[in-house]
Amino acid sequence: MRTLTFAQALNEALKQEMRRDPTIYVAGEDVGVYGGIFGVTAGLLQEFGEDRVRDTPITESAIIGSAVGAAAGGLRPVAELMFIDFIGVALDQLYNQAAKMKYMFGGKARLPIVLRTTCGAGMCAAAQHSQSLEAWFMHIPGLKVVVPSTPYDAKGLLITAIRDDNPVVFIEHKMLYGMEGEVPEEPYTIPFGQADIKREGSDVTVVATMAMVHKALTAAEELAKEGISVEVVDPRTLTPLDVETIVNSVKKTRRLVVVHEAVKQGGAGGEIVASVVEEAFDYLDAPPKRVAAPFTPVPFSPVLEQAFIPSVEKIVAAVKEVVA
Amino acid sequence: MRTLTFAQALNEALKQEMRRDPTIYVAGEDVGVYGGIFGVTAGLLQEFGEDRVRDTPITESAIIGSAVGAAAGGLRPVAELMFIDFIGVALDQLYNQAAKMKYMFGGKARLPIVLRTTCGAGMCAAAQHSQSLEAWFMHIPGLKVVVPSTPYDAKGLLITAIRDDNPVVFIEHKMLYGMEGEVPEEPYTIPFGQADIKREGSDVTVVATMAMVHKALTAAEELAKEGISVEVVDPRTLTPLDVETIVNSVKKTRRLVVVHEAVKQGGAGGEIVASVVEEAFDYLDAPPKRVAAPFTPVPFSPVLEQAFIPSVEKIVAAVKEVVA
Amino acid sequence: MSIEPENLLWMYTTMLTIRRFEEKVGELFAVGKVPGFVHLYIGEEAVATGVCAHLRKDDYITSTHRGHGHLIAKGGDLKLMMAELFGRRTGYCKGKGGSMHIADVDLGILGANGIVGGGPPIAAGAALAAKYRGAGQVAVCFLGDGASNQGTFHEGVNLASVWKLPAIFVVENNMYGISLSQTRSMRVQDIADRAAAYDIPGFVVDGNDVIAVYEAAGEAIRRARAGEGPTLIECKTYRYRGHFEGDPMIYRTREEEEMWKAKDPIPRFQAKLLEMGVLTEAKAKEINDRIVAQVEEAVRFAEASPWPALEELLEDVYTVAA
Amino acid sequence: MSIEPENLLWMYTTMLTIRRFEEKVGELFAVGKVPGFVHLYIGEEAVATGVCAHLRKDDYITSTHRGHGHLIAKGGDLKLMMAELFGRRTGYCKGKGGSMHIADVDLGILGANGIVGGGPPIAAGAALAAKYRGAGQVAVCFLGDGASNQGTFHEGVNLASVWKLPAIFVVENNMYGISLSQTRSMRVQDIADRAAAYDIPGFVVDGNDVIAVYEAAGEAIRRARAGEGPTLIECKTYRYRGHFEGDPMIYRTREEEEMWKAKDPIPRFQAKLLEMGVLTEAKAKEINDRIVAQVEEAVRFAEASPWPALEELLEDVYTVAA
Ligand SMILES: Cc1ncc(C[n+]2csc(CCOP(=O)(O)OP(=O)(O)O)c2C)c(N)n1
Ligand SMILES: Cc1ncc(C[n+]2csc(CCOP(=O)(O)OP(=O)(O)O)c2C)c(N)n1
Ligand SMILES: [Mg+2]
Ligand SMILES: [Mg+2]
Repeated sequence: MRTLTFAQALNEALKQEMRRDPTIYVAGEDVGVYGGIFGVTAGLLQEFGEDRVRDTPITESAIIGSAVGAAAGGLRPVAELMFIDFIGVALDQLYNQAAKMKYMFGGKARLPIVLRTTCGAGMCAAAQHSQSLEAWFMHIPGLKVVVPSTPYDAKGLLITAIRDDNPVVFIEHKMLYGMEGEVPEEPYTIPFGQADIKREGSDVTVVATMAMVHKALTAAEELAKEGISVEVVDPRTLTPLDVETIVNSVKKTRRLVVVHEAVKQGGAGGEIVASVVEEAFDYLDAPPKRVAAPFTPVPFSPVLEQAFIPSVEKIVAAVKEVVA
Repeated sequence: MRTLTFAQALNEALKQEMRRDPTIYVAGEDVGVYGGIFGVTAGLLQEFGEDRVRDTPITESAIIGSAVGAAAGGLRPVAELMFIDFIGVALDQLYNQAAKMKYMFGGKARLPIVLRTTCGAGMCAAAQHSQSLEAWFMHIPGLKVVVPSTPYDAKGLLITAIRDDNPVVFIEHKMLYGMEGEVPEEPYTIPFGQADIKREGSDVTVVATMAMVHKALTAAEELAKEGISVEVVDPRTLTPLDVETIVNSVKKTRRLVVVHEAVKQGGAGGEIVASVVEEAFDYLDAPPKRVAAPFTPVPFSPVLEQAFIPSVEKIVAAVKEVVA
Repeated sequence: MSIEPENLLWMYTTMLTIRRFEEKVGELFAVGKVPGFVHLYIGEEAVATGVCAHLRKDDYITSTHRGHGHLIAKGGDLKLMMAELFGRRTGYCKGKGGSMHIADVDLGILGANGIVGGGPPIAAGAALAAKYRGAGQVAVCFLGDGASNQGTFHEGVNLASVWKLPAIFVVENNMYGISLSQTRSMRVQDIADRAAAYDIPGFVVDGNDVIAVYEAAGEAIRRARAGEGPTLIECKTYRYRGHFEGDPMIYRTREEEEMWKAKDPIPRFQAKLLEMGVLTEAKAKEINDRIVAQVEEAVRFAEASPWPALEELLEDVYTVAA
Repeated sequence: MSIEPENLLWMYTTMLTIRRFEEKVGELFAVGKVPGFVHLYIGEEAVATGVCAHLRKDDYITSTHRGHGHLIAKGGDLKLMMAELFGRRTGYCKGKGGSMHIADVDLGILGANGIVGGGPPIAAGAALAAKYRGAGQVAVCFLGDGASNQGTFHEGVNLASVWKLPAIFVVENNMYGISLSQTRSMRVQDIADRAAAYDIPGFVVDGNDVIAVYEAAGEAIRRARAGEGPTLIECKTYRYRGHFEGDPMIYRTREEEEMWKAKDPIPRFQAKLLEMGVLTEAKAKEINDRIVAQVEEAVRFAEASPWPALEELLEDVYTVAA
């Protein structure tokens, strides 16, 4: 099959969906002329024109807020928040407006909004351009939260997100944009709430998200050499969270390690560990472990940043601890 | 000893500290002439004047942002965010600026900021005035997060918060303001990171925060009648979190229930459960349980709101499950 | 501008409906039948009325915490509103929203809003949808003097300006944001001056004169429908009640209140209509009686309505694909 | 206004220092020695310089993502800056901040900022501290044209206005926010017009003329120190490089760039100083050589500096009580 980069896969999903449905428009900072700061919206302006590909001022509250109003008015906005770190200037429009409107209105609102954004460290972009904040979004009823890890998943999940009638936060890890993978040419969807077993194994379940999926796979490769069989589960969406697949895996392996790049305290890992122990406590042969960033802002210096990001070695060490 | 309400205890803490240190000022919406929408800042304007008790426009980003600048300039702001629900219009100034500045600047900043705010359901104030969002703040390195449950704790913790040289989010549950309790007249501090055992017990540890502490105590009372001895642990601060006291309690009781009013998914309960199982897995005789709100916005109608808020009955039921 | 008598009577009736509805809500709050926070629109009726007089059913509005007047003027159903205020399942939001979140998307009412300044970006978005569709719809954003200090006001108006959207921003300057007088929340006297920051027209009107509001709004809405972009209209008015029911109102004087009550928009408009011969005393009484009956009916409807069932707590969080 | 020769020379030297520093950073970025995002100030040197020429050590500034020029003009140390850009432990932030977060609180530099619009509320707060202390300090907030569309700009300026704080908002209008030209981000031509929304003075100046900037800033800072409240100054300028290093610049024409390069603030000022006799060709060369040497020294310092130790990752998150 043809391969695309993660960014190209997203770009193709946008183009195919915009061709299909004229009510879809894209808006955000530098999404038009520039084609998106990471190139994800390249070529859209040329193909779909200024009405459907809208460069916005630097105005995140109005980017998200206008998506809410436009969606309530019948359009299907795909808004871009350039970095997830910027959500703090606009979070209200997402969680108090977009996410709650349907409920507050007694069901009588339909808000098909996709908010695409990028997260993660690895570019020395420092404390305000490198965060992983998915846990916040998981805590917001009314939102769906998508965390793809491969080009294939990226395209299928983005198409699903665009066709979903709810506000969806679609988080793209910036270190994945250049990753290549096989991607079908035709549009396809991947259902939300279905974790993907990225590697089968029998000794330990490693749940990992986004860039960490690949580190977990590398760790699994190394551990296989030592005879430890690792199952890598990628939830793909955090809301809805496929607890069932994770629990079933743990019931099989009897051990759990959760890996994310966000800081550990208050991160998604706590939710995943708690959900598993609530449902599969008796199956666990060892305490679950979390591998995550320390409780610090993201440092700039490459040496510190690499120490901040959970490493293959740390995953290996954690797995060895739980299988010990 | 003299009793005060929770609101009066906070008011006294503010007055005593402002008398002690002229660099402390209070700013927020309706904190002056009105004395605070829940009366917590009553009388401050009269005693300390307009320079130190500043009614602000409706401008939460500037309320918090100006606190950052003023603190960097040597003052000790006590800012008020009228409802925690409003943080979405101003979160950037809290997490990207206040919380990270010291780290980003390589240690060379001191930001003694207190952000007081109110949380919680129970007044039919609906989806945008009733939330419990403490889990978000727990996920922010550089912040401290205080969640008092009694008038005594409220006063001591607020004085500690004001004297702390870091940004502190001080969360007051609105249904506690009228609660009475014994409060010493003189100023006193309660160290952060020290959970308080609100009731000793031997069969199960119930970790609860804010208004839920009292529901847990009521549940404990009822359960005692059935011969179940409940230990109620109140963390009092979520950052720093006193995992040690909680773990020690669990090592004794061998069972854990965590109760909070926030929605369960992504809430502080996941963090607490995960921390406990990571450290005390072998001591647990039963799967831990979380009692928390369902994954919905807070509904308006009193019947739905009461169904939303975790109840004494639900705590009782959860405890019975884990001791079964 | 000459206004059709039926329009004049619609405005009179609408203002009075708002007044009677709000008076009743105040009473019901006092006796504990309406829970939560309730912000009444009494004194400001001319604003919502003069603006909404121009709106089509498919036009949009965004409202505020003080939203009952906007809802009624945009065609909201009193029974469904009252039932919502009571928290009953027959209410506009099945009891899930309450006063601060009443909405009727079918009437283009994109909701009251508990977040001050929540509306302007949303209104810009609705105006974008209108422009996209090209059917001449507009979006009106109501907001308070206090809200005009919020960053979202700046962003919403700027976006509407730069994209030339059919949006009208109507500032209801009732001189206070809770306890803070406008003079202490900004240095400009006229919020309409803020229009200059976006290079859009800004007008000040007497918000207690429904005709003045009607005329200013008419021109703004005409411009919007014609694709000429947004307008900012500041209506100077006053709320007669506290910020919310239960407010001790220690931040303003009784003299100031009396001064404004002398400019009550309803008797003022009534006198004008009587003078014009559009209304007679008898007709006025008839209208009032009809409204009172409607409000009473709404209360009866609300009181007779069931509470939401407990399982409804978990419904309506997500739209489930058909 | 007659300006002392030593001030004129300080300004000349400062502008040239910024230019040479930034040119070097651009080179180092290209060869991979400076990681992360780097936004250069080349072309805009007159703004930071003309403003900071008036500032005392105890005055405050808030800066932006494009902050090197502000830092240098406010007295920042080139060695500590360069080491920070390299991510070394000897840098201003021990390598934890990088280009977007360099700060020197002792010099009143409250940080570059990665959040567009992050500065105005913080500057208002610093101005509040200044006012509280009563020692005549001021706070200057630098921000871009793009940032003036952000809600925090509105809120920060409004708060400074209503509280009459000693704050100066300096908009560096370089005509673009990344790829979006100012004409497509707002409808006003002059951002200074936005001052009217807060009833404060607003001025437009030629941001490529350091004397013009100096004069406008001087009056604004005088007002602020005298307790007369904030001022908005818009400096029309242009960045010669891309938004960040690596920007393909597909959104503007080479002709436009050439037009602006003809107005380069440094040769322009140099010509004036030569004409005035404040500077000679020999002196100019001497100054340039000295600056080049300083920049080289800063690079050597940075390159020779150690990386942070891994345990430093966990330090500096909290202030621990003494
Ligand atoms: C973001 C936010 N901040 C503060 C509040 C609390 N609050 C509710 S109404 C109000 C005053 C609003 O004033 P204004 O906009 O003038 O409207 P008015 O009440 O006068 O109609 C305030 C501060 C809120 N609901 N939302
Ligand atoms: C809140 C926020 N939104 C968006 C960005 C991304 N961003 C960084 S610089 C920039 C453009 C800023 O334009 P302007 O304020 O004119 O400053 P200039 O770069 O031209 O100096 C943008 C959009 C950001 N850093 N922060
Ligand atoms: Mg008002
Ligand atoms: Mg710019």
